[in-house]
Formats: sequence, C-alpha cells, structure tokens
Amino acid sequence: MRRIGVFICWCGANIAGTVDIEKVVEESKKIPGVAYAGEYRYMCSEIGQDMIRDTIIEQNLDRVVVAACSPRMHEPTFRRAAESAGLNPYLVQMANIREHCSWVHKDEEEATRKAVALVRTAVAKASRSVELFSQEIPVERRALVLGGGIAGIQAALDIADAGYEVDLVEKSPTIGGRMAQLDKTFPTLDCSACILTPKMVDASSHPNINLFTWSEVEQVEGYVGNFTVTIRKKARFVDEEKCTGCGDCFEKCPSKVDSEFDEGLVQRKAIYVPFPQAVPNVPVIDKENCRWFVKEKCRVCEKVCEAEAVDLEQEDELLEKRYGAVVVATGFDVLGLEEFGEFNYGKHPDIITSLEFERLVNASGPTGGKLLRPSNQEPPRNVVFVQCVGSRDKSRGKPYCSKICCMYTAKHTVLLKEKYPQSQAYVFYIDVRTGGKDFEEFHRRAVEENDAIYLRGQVGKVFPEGDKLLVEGVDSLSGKTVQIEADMVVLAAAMVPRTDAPEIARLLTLGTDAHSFFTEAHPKLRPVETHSAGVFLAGACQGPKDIPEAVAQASGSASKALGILSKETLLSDPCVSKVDESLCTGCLMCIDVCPYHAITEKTIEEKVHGEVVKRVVAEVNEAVCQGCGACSVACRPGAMNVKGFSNEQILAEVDAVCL
Amino acid sequence: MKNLQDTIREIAAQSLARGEVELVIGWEKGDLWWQSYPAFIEEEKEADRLIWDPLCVPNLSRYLLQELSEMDEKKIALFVKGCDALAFNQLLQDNRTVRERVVLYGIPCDGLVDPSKLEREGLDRDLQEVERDGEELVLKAAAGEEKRVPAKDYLYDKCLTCRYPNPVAYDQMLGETVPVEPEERFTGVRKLEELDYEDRFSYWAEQFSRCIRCFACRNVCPACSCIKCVFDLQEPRWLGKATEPSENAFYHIIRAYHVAGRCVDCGECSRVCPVDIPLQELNRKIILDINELYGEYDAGVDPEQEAPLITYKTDDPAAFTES
Amino acid sequence: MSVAREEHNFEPLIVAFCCNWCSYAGGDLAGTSRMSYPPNARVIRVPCSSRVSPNFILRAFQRGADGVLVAGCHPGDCHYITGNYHARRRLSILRRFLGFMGVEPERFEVHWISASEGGKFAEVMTEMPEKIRALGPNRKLRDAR
Amino acid sequence: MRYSYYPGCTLKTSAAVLEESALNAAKALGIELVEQEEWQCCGAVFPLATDEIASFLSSVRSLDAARSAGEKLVTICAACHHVIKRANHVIQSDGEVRDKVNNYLELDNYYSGQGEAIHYLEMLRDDLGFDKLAEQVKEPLTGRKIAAYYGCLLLRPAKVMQFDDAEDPSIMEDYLSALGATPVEYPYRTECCGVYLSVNNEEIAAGMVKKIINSARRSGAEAIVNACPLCHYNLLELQDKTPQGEPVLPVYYFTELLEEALGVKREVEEKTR
Amino acid sequence: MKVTIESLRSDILKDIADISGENVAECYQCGKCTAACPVNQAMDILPHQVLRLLQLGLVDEVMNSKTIWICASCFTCAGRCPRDVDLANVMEAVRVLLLRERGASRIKAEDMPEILRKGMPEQGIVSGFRKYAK
Repeated sequence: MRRIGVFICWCGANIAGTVDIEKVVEESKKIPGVAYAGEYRYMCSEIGQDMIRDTIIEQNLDRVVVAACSPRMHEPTFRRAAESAGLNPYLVQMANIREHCSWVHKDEEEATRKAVALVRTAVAKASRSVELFSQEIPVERRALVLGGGIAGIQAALDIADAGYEVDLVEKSPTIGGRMAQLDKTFPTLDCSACILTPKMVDASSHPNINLFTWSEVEQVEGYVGNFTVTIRKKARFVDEEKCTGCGDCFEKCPSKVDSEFDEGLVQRKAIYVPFPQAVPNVPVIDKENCRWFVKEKCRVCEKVCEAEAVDLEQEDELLEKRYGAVVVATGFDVLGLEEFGEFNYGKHPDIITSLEFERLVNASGPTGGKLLRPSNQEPPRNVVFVQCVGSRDKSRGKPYCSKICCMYTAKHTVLLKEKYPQSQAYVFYIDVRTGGKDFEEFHRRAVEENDAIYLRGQVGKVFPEGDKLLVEGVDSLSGKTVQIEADMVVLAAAMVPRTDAPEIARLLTLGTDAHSFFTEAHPKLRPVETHSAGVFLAGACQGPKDIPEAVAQASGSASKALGILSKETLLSDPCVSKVDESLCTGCLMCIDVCPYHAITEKTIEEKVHGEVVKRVVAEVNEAVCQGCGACSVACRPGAMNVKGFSNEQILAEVDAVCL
Repeated sequence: MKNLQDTIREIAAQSLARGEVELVIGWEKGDLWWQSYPAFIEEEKEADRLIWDPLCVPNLSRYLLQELSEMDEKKIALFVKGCDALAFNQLLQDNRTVRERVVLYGIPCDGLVDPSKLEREGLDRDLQEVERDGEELVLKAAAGEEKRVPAKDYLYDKCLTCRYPNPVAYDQMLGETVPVEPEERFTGVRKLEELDYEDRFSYWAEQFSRCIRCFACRNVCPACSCIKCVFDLQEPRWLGKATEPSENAFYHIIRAYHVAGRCVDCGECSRVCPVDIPLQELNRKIILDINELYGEYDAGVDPEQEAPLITYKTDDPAAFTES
Repeated sequence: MSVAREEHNFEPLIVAFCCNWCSYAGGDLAGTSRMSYPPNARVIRVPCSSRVSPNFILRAFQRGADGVLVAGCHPGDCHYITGNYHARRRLSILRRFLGFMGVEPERFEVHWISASEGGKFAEVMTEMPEKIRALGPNRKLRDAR
Repeated sequence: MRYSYYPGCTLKTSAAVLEESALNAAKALGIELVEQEEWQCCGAVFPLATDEIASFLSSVRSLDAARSAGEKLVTICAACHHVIKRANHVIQSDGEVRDKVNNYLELDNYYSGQGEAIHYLEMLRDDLGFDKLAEQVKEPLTGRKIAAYYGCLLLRPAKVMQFDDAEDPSIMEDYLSALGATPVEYPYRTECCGVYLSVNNEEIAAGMVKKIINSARRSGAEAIVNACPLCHYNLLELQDKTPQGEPVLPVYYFTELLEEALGVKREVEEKTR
Repeated sequence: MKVTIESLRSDILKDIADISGENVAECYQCGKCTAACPVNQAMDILPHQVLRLLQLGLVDEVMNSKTIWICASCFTCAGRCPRDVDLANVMEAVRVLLLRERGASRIKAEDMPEILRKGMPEQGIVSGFRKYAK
C-alpha cells in the first residue's frame, strides 16, 4: 500500500473562500492509499514547504499530492520541497483547485465537490508515479539575438561581455531600431542619439558580436542548448568590405521612395543608408524600388562607385548556425490609423503621429530639428496633442495602455516650448499615467513651467478650416466642449508588435497574446522567459515599454541566456518518452510522428524459444525528446510511454475522475 | 484451374530443389470439403500436397510472421492472391517481414467460394470438390456427379467488392490477370449511416453482444501484427477480460482504430468471426472517412507511401464541428 | 458519482484532456481572470493534444463520462510544432467513428484554445455541459457493472 | 438584375420625387425593382430599446418575402434601409429575439436573417458597378460642384450598416464622380442634420443644418445631395434663405441627378419636391 | 449630492441596463461622446456626464435633463466610443422609461396641425412620435 500525503492549500481566501477546506481534508483521508491529509493557509510559503518536508519524514510518505494553484505556477516549488525530504521530485502531483476550481465556481458545495474529485484524481496519478531522473545534455555555448534595437543591442553586449559569442540578427539595414528615430528621451531629456550611437558602435566592434543586418531568421530547429537556426542574409548588393561609405551612390541614385526612418516625411533613394550614423554604414539597395531590378535600366550606382563595391549580381545567402540560447527583441510598430477617420490622419500633412513629431524635432530629421509645419514649412503656434489614439480602445483600437505616450507627450510639449517659446501646447488626455522615476515631476514641469494646457477629454473631430486645423474636443473637468484652431495635431497612436511577430512566434514556438505580443512564462515571476526553454524576451515585443524597462529586460534576458551558456551541460526534463523494447513491434511509426527526430531504430537480440533472434525496435534520444507524446499514441502495442504522463497514470486519472 | 495448380506444384518443387528457398508456403486440402489449410513444404517431394481451388481462402502472408523469425536468414517462397499481396505489403510497411527473404508467386484470383452460401441452398450435400470454370462453379459430389452453378452467386461478399484481385506485389506472376470489376464497397457503411444514433448504437450493441472475445479477428488480420497485443497487457490493464458489452465495444473500436490507415480491406476479420459480426464495416467506415478527409489511400498498395494517420497537412480539414 | 446522476436533475460529467501549454494555460487564465463557468468538466493535464489516445477517451466513456473534451493549441501554434496536426487527424477520424458507433458527436468535442483565450475556455466549459444536458446521461459504451 | 423593392411611406407621399426618379433611373439602367406586394411602414426609427420587438415585424416580413423570392431587398429611403438592415442584424445575432419574432409571424420557413437588405446606392456600387454606371451616363454633370450629404442612418452604427467607412466615407463622392460631377468634400458631410428634432426643437435642428450647409458652401459646393426624406426636409427648410426666399444652397435627392445624367429627366412640379 | 448604496443599486438603473443592453460601468469618462456630439451645445448635461451620473446612481438628474430629449440618435458617439458603450441606446432607455411610466408624451395630438403645416414628411412625423410619445 502506498503512503500518500495530501496537502491542501487555502491560498488565503483564494481557495478557502469558495472551497470547504475541512471537507476536502476529510474526504481526502478516505481515499485508498492516502496516509495523511492536512491543510495550511499558504502551502507555497516557507512554513508550508517546511510542513510538507517534515510531514514526509514524520509520516514516512512515499507520494505527495498538493492541492493548490495551477501546477504551471508552483509545481517546481513543491517538487523541491519533496526533494528536500529525500523524495524523488517526480513523485509529487498537484491538484489545481484554484484556477480550475475556486476562482471559477461560485457555489461552495459544487466547488468543494469538484475539489475533492481533483484531489482524488491527483492521488490516482501520484499512486502510479515512479521516480524519474534527469539526463545531461551538451550546450552549444553561443547566443542568437533577434532584433537590433536598444534591447537587442544591450542583450548582445551583456552576453558578449561575459565572454560568449553572439550573433545579432537585424531585419533592417542598420541596428539602432526605434531609439535611433527619437530626439530626446524622457524624463531627463538626454539626446537619444548621443546615448545610443556609442552602444551601436560597441556592438559592431565587439570581438564577440557578429552583426547580421539586412538578415532574417528563416528556420529554427532543436531545443534549449542546441538550436540550429537558418539565417537569410539578404543580398545588400554592396560589398561591405569594399564600401568606403562615401555616399556617392545615393547622391546619384535617381529612384526616390518614402523614407522608413523618417516615417515617410521625406524621401530616400533606392540605394540608401537609413541615417548617417547607421551601423554598418554601408548602403543597401532596395530591390522593389531600384530601377535596375524593376526596369533593367540604370546601374548608375555601380558606375559612380570608385571602390567598385556595388555588386548587382549578389545573391541572398543562407547560413546555418548553432546556438544554446536565443533572445527575442523584435520591438514594436505604431498602430495604423485607418479606423480613426475623425482625425483625418493622412489627409492633411499637419496631422501627424507622435513618432513623426519625433522626427520633426530631431536635429537629424527632415527639417534639421526646426520643427516646421509640413504643409507650409512655418513654425507652429498652437499644437494639439491627442493621447490614447487607439490605446485603451477596445472598439476600434487596442484595449491596453501603451504606457509611454503620457511621458513622451509631456516631453513633446517641453521640446515645443524650448523651440518656440511663443507657442502653446494643448494635450487632450483621459488619464495621465506617470508611474516611473521622476515621471510625475516631469509631467508637472510640462504643465507648470512650460505652460502646457492639459484638457481632460477626447477629441471628436479634426478638420482643416482655412490653413488651420479645427479641433473639436471636450474638457470634462469644466464640463465644456472645446474648439481649438491648431497649426499641428499630434496623435499618440497605440504601440503594437511588429507585423511579423506571429511568424517569429511560429518559428520559435512562442506563445502570443491576442495582440501578438509574445507571452512570458509567468507574468510576475518569469518575466523574461518563454514557454520555449532557452528562448528569452527583451523589450517591446513582449508588451509596451519605455527605454529603461526594455534595457533592463534585455539585461535580464542576457543573464538568463548566460545561465545556459555558462554550463557545459544542461539537465534534461525527465518527462520524455521511453520504449519498452519487449513490447515494441518495430513498426517505427513513432519515428514518422516525432517532430524532433528524437527517435531512431536499433536492432536488438533476444531469445525466443531458446533461439537468439534479432529484431528492430525504436530508441528514444532523451536529450532531444521534448515529451509531447505523439509517439505514444501512434504506438499500438503501448510500447512507447511518456514518463510523468504515462499510460498508467492517465488511465488512473480517467478512472478516478469518473468515480 | 488445374493448370494453375500444376504450375504451383511445379514451381514449389523446383525452388526447393534448386535451393532457392528452404520453405514454401501454399494451401493444402483440409479434412472437410470446404477446408483448405496452409501447407508448409520443406521437401521437394511434398510439393504435390499443394492445391489451388476457389476454396483456398487463408491469407498466407501472415504466416511469415512466425516462420521468418524462426528461420533466421533463410528464404521462403509464398503464394499470394490479390488480398494476400496487399497483406504482404502492409507487413512490409510495418517492418514485420523482409522483402529480400521472400519469393512471392502472384496468383490472380477471380473470387473465392463462400461455403455458407452453398450450404444455404443445400448444395453442399456429398460435395467433395469445387472448381471454377469461367463464370461457373463446378460442384463435384462424391459419387462423381457434377453440378454447374453461376459462380458470382456463391462468392464471398468481400470478393465481390475486391479492388485488387491481381497481386500488387510478386516476383513472378502465375496465370493471366483477371478483370477488375468491383462492386461498391461502402454500401454497408452508408446504410448504417442512415440510421439515427440510437439505432446505430442498438445495432452495434446487438452485434458486439455476441462477441466471445476469441480474438480470431485479431489473429487473422495482417495489420494486427504486434508481437504482444496491447489488450493482453497486465499493466496497464487497458481492457478487462470479461465479455461485458462496453468492453466488447471498447475492444472492437480500438482494434478498428489500431488498423486505421493500415487496413487493407481484405475482409478476413468478418470471414473468420464465428458469431458473424460484420467487422469489415468498422474498418470500411474509417477507410471512407480517411479518403473523404485526407485523400484517397489504399493500404498495402504502395509500402513506400506514408500512412494517413502518421502524417498531416497544415490545412487538413477537421471533423470537430460536424453533428 | 460525485455529480448528480439522476435523470431529473442531470448534471453531465465531462472529462477534459487539456494540453499543458495552451488549453490548460487558457483554463488558468480563465481562473486568474475570475471568469465563471459550471463545474461539470474535470481537467486531466496532458503535455499535448497528440498525447491523447483514443483509448483514454473510450475509457472515460466506459467509466461514466457523459462527454469528453480534448483541447489543444491552435493548429500552427503547437508547442511541440506538429502535435496538434496529428491530433486533428486522429481525433477527426475517431469523432466520426464514435458517431458511426451511435455516440452523439456532441459528446466528444475537440477545441483549439490558446493560452490567451481564457474567455474561450470558459465558453467551452459552459456550452458543452449545456449541449450534453440536452442529450441526457450517456449510457452508450458505459460499463454497466 | 432584379430586386425586391421596399418603398416605405414617405416615398409614396411627400418624397414621391425620390421614388419616381429612382425608379425612372433604374429602368434606364435596365434594373428591375419589383415593389413588394405587401409592405408596411418600417417604423421610421430603429427601436433602440432592446425590449421593443414588435417594431421588427414589418422589416422581417419584407426581408422574408425577398428571401423567398430569392432576391435582395432594395430600399431608397435611408431611414427604411437603416431600420430593415438593423432588424436583420438583430435577427441574425440574437436567438431569443429570432425565436420570438418567428413565433409571432408564423412564416412558412423559419427566418434567421438569410435575407439581404441593400440600399439603392449599394446596388449601384456593388452590383452594377460605378464604372458601368459611368459608361451609361449620357449627359455628364461636368463642372458641377456637388456636395454629398451622408447623414447618420446610412453610415452608423458602422459595424451593422457596413455601408462605408463611417468616419471617412466615399460612396457618394464616387457616385457623383461616375455621373461626371465634381464632388466637394467638406468636414460636416457625415454630421447629423437634427432629424426629428425639427418636429419640436426646430431651433436646434436649424443650427445643425446651417453648420452643414455653410460648411459645404465654404468648400465651394453649388448644390447638395442626400438620400433621406427627413434630411432633405431639414436641409431645405432650415437653411438660410436668400432675400428672394430661395434656399442659399439647392438640395437634391441623389437620384434626381442620376436621372439627369442618364438623360431621362422628367418634368417635375416644384412642389412635390 | 448624496451617493448611497441604495441609489447605486436602484431598480431603475437595472431597468436602464436591461432596456439599453449597455453596462455604464464600462465608460471611463474620456469624453469622446461629448466631443463627437453634434448637439452638445444645446444640452444641459453633456453626453459623458449622462454616463457619469448613471454610474453614480443619480438617475433623476438624467431623467429631468433636457439632454435626453435633445439627443438625435445619430450614433456618432456610439461609433467612436473606445469602450463600446452605445450611449444612444442608454439615452433611449431613459426616454422610454419616462414615456412608459409617466405617459409624459412630448408631442400631443393638438400639435399635429402645426407640424403638418410645415410640410414635415411622414418619416419625420412618425419618428417624432416614436421618439417623443407612447
């Protein structure tokens, strides 16, 4: 007979508020094999864990069931507690009586009944549990960082500084990302370029960092410690070794298109360097817009290049690289405003997004930092800023708060005042959110010292009236509707993930939320990890963030990646498949369904009726197997089983759950 | 017909004499008029035991399972009808036989006689031999009397729907290929699908209630080739031993599911069932659905083709919203 | 039988196999979001929908389940890359086959529920018992002993 | 092209010119609009209170009749279109209402929203095509600067009406372009004219109308077109008048210009407009 | 003004929620409805204030306002609300409750001759009666 201990957690009132703990204890004691049942207010606390450890020893328990929160939350905690009592951690099972019970059911009697059933099921599983042991797997001690914005740069530098090689892959022609587009940073008003550019240079000159700009990840295989990644290095059509960065090519190039870097406020050439401080400072030819590639006429760039660096015959290169860990830092985009016709964005040049404003005030921007109205190149006098355009809008936009708009808008009012002391800023806001160091002080400075007028309310309509823009809004604090004749209207459009985020998620098997932001492994306690072991998140690809947060998360990701790279081997999760060779018929269908190529065939010899015969059976590489169990269902004779989710355990659970 | 039987004997004798194989598996006459047994011939002189007539129904491929492992590295000659050849290919796909160690002699088959159909009309009285002559059967009685009846009326149902009467795998084909004119094979399935859920359940409950768990269906099936059947395991105990209705249903559902995408539709399960459960309909239902959802697939035709339930397409349809 | 089994006050028992990465997490999210749904379903956590053997499903019916649910990641989003593609084929065939056996298809459902779809999880947990309540208790495939 | 046609009360009385011009133009375009045999007043306003089901009944009857005839249901009056389209949406999305309405109406076949309600303009845009329309224009309105007035009922709520981008529509401008006219865009083209406020709050409605009319005039419009009898009344009656008592900006139904451009204009007595 | 638990949970608030199908708690007072409203200048309380008063259970102030009779059901507010609150439905619910319970029709039969004299189209007369009378 087993000696199973059942530990039931109140989780304060979270469980005890809906589930009759006493009753669950009482019922648990009646389950065959249960030698002990007890409860405590917070099982995951130190006292709770000690209680588990001590009870295992005192009661001589051989299996443990903890009825508490989701195993996705605290299974590791309780496994450790059991281990400290000398019990194999895989002899612990959890019953999820919080997320799947007390939090979703209102009726105490029903919830209690279900809690008892869940405990009974966990006991059944525990009684079929066996000791499991991890294996050692070797680690490829190099890292991949996806995305060359400030988060990616920081992560790459941290990993490289620790002595490990990093490949930094960036989709666009240069690293730098969104931060390179910004003018000043809140709340200190540091010049963005002044603090970013040195980091870009560091990244490009670091002996441990290999830069792959104008490159994309095409395929990812493998698992933590052993990823194999295919990188497409797109043809740049300019030889990076030969190019001197003289700029003659883009001087002479006849094709013009909207500049991505300048948010379409000005045009660039088909052969271009996005901005003067780009790293690498080597131009790239944009095939879609180059006359040679579109019409097979031109080749002017080739002719003017004295270094003979232009190579129109260059082709994409596919590189296969191996890594132990991956940091994803793919950044954000700005929500398209097609749904918000009342603002007339796109219909009048003086109605712009905040990112465009950023370019307009930037010394390296299209007006050399002079901040002029795009319509007539005159300084603006009245500038209206509208917050929450598409943020906090579940109807036409995104339900979440984009987090940084309140602060950058305050910054914009200050910058406006600095440029034109006679000007006036008006900010329509719903709430001003200034949670951050020196944020509230900065916002007050905008209001008190820079005369920004904050109007609590939204804008109903923006439309051109003569050479002005008429803004109709409301100030709910005074209870009045407000009309402002503006020279410029700046819309704080919501922050959204990059459009290719779902594709990246697919490649790396990451989870995403409903808006395609990547999901962290735990919202509080594992904020940089993902559910894909060895893949970590940094920056706004995971959710709206400001620069210091993105950088902090990048360093967090780097340290998590280093945690893997610093080891020669990793311990594998023992919950993987295994073959019972005596049952294996050798049909090898398991090989066909295995997504990780973890199964191979081998020939064994065995005695049948006194004669030695050879036959083929399947063999699992436990380091490669991830434990999905697809093979176990393809296996008719039941030879393939999944440790920790074995046929015996699941059948026992089914039987118990139906009792 | 006699010609083919002579050829069979001749070939068997020759290959043993030349040492090409050490064992020939064919059919021999059983104790009763309708019986034919598998014959295992190791000596040239015994080749004359072999027969070929419309009663040679046993599927010989399955005997390879035991013979191959016992005669390590030795070669075996095997006579295969159309359905036997499909079975052979399925065993090959399941790694349960070795192509190089088997010499296949293909026998085009124009259908086998269902003794019960003769019995039903009293045609079995004093019957000793049955021969096929064109579209007719020649029934020979002990007294030397001969009676001729239209062959089609007395063939197994499964033979009437046979789509591969000519072996798809052979080293040498014996005899002329026969025309392929199968009747629609899913008629039975479709008829059952006309019933509502309650009637379907009652139908099958009644059928399964007769099951005595003799495992004949499993033992004859070329797709049921596991060394140890999952239902014979003690731990985990997937299925009880009692012939309880739910356990019977469980057994037959899972057996059908285990051969899903692998069943060659030879119909042997239905034939050998001592209580006449129409087991082939179960397998055919699955074949029909696989064809409909994931593309036409005939198990046993091409052992290189991936079986439908171990592969997928990213845009596969699902049947989760149907009611 | 912990759920009321009497005909007049029938509360269906549903066995739900949920993949650890998406659907189980979606269930967790329904919990953390304090959504509310009836307690008819009991979840058995499996690594992937491809781990769910037809044997488990039949066993559940045999032991008295009135309905069985399998929930996994959306096709294309499988944590194990391709598991749910296999599950989609296997379980589609099984679902039709159970129908052929006379088991109403409503009693065996498969849903794709991502970790972010707490709402969908709660919805499925609410709707499935309703459908099965209308069908009444399951006696088919059930071990009568 | 053949459609079931729902006229509505006003088109049979004070807005007869809207119906006559629309039918006349349709004929010229080879479009058959078959007036439904039994139609009842749509109720003029969509019942926003969720418990007022009776008001759906006439809409559902017409939708069901069109469905049975296998035809789309075309309306010309913006208000009727609004009510019928929204009623259909409620039937499609709310099972409880659907059952109640069906129980009450006892139709031959259960109606679950299979009918399709479209506005005359949608018929021209989506079924005929404005490019095809342009080909049939005999007397293009070249050089005429016309402002389109959308009002509320065709556009909003956008998720239900799905007529055009509710904040930045273009169907009427595209229509005017097809007729050869120069459409004039102005900020207030989607703003409300005051609707029934003119019944007993005329002053407020007048303020709204003046904003619209003056905005259109400032943008250079010589005339304004609309698709709704009540908008038409408000725009015409509540705008400023010249010293001679003439409206400062002429107001037309959109179909009047269509007749003209197709070269089938009839002589109309001024007072029926 | 006095906010009490009774007024926050009054039956009339429930009626408004039922008839309108809207949950006023979803409003976070951004004022978009007011900014969008074409008749806001004629209102005594602004559209967003209607929702605020209802959130605080101050139904009488809404019921006694001019605003609810000035709302033209143009749906501009509903289309732009970031919280998907359909204020036009809420306004209607308040009107309907008043018209049903107090029979306080805003248009009377004796007004008809004047309305007809103006040449008001049938659509206007019907909608006026539907909105202002029961």
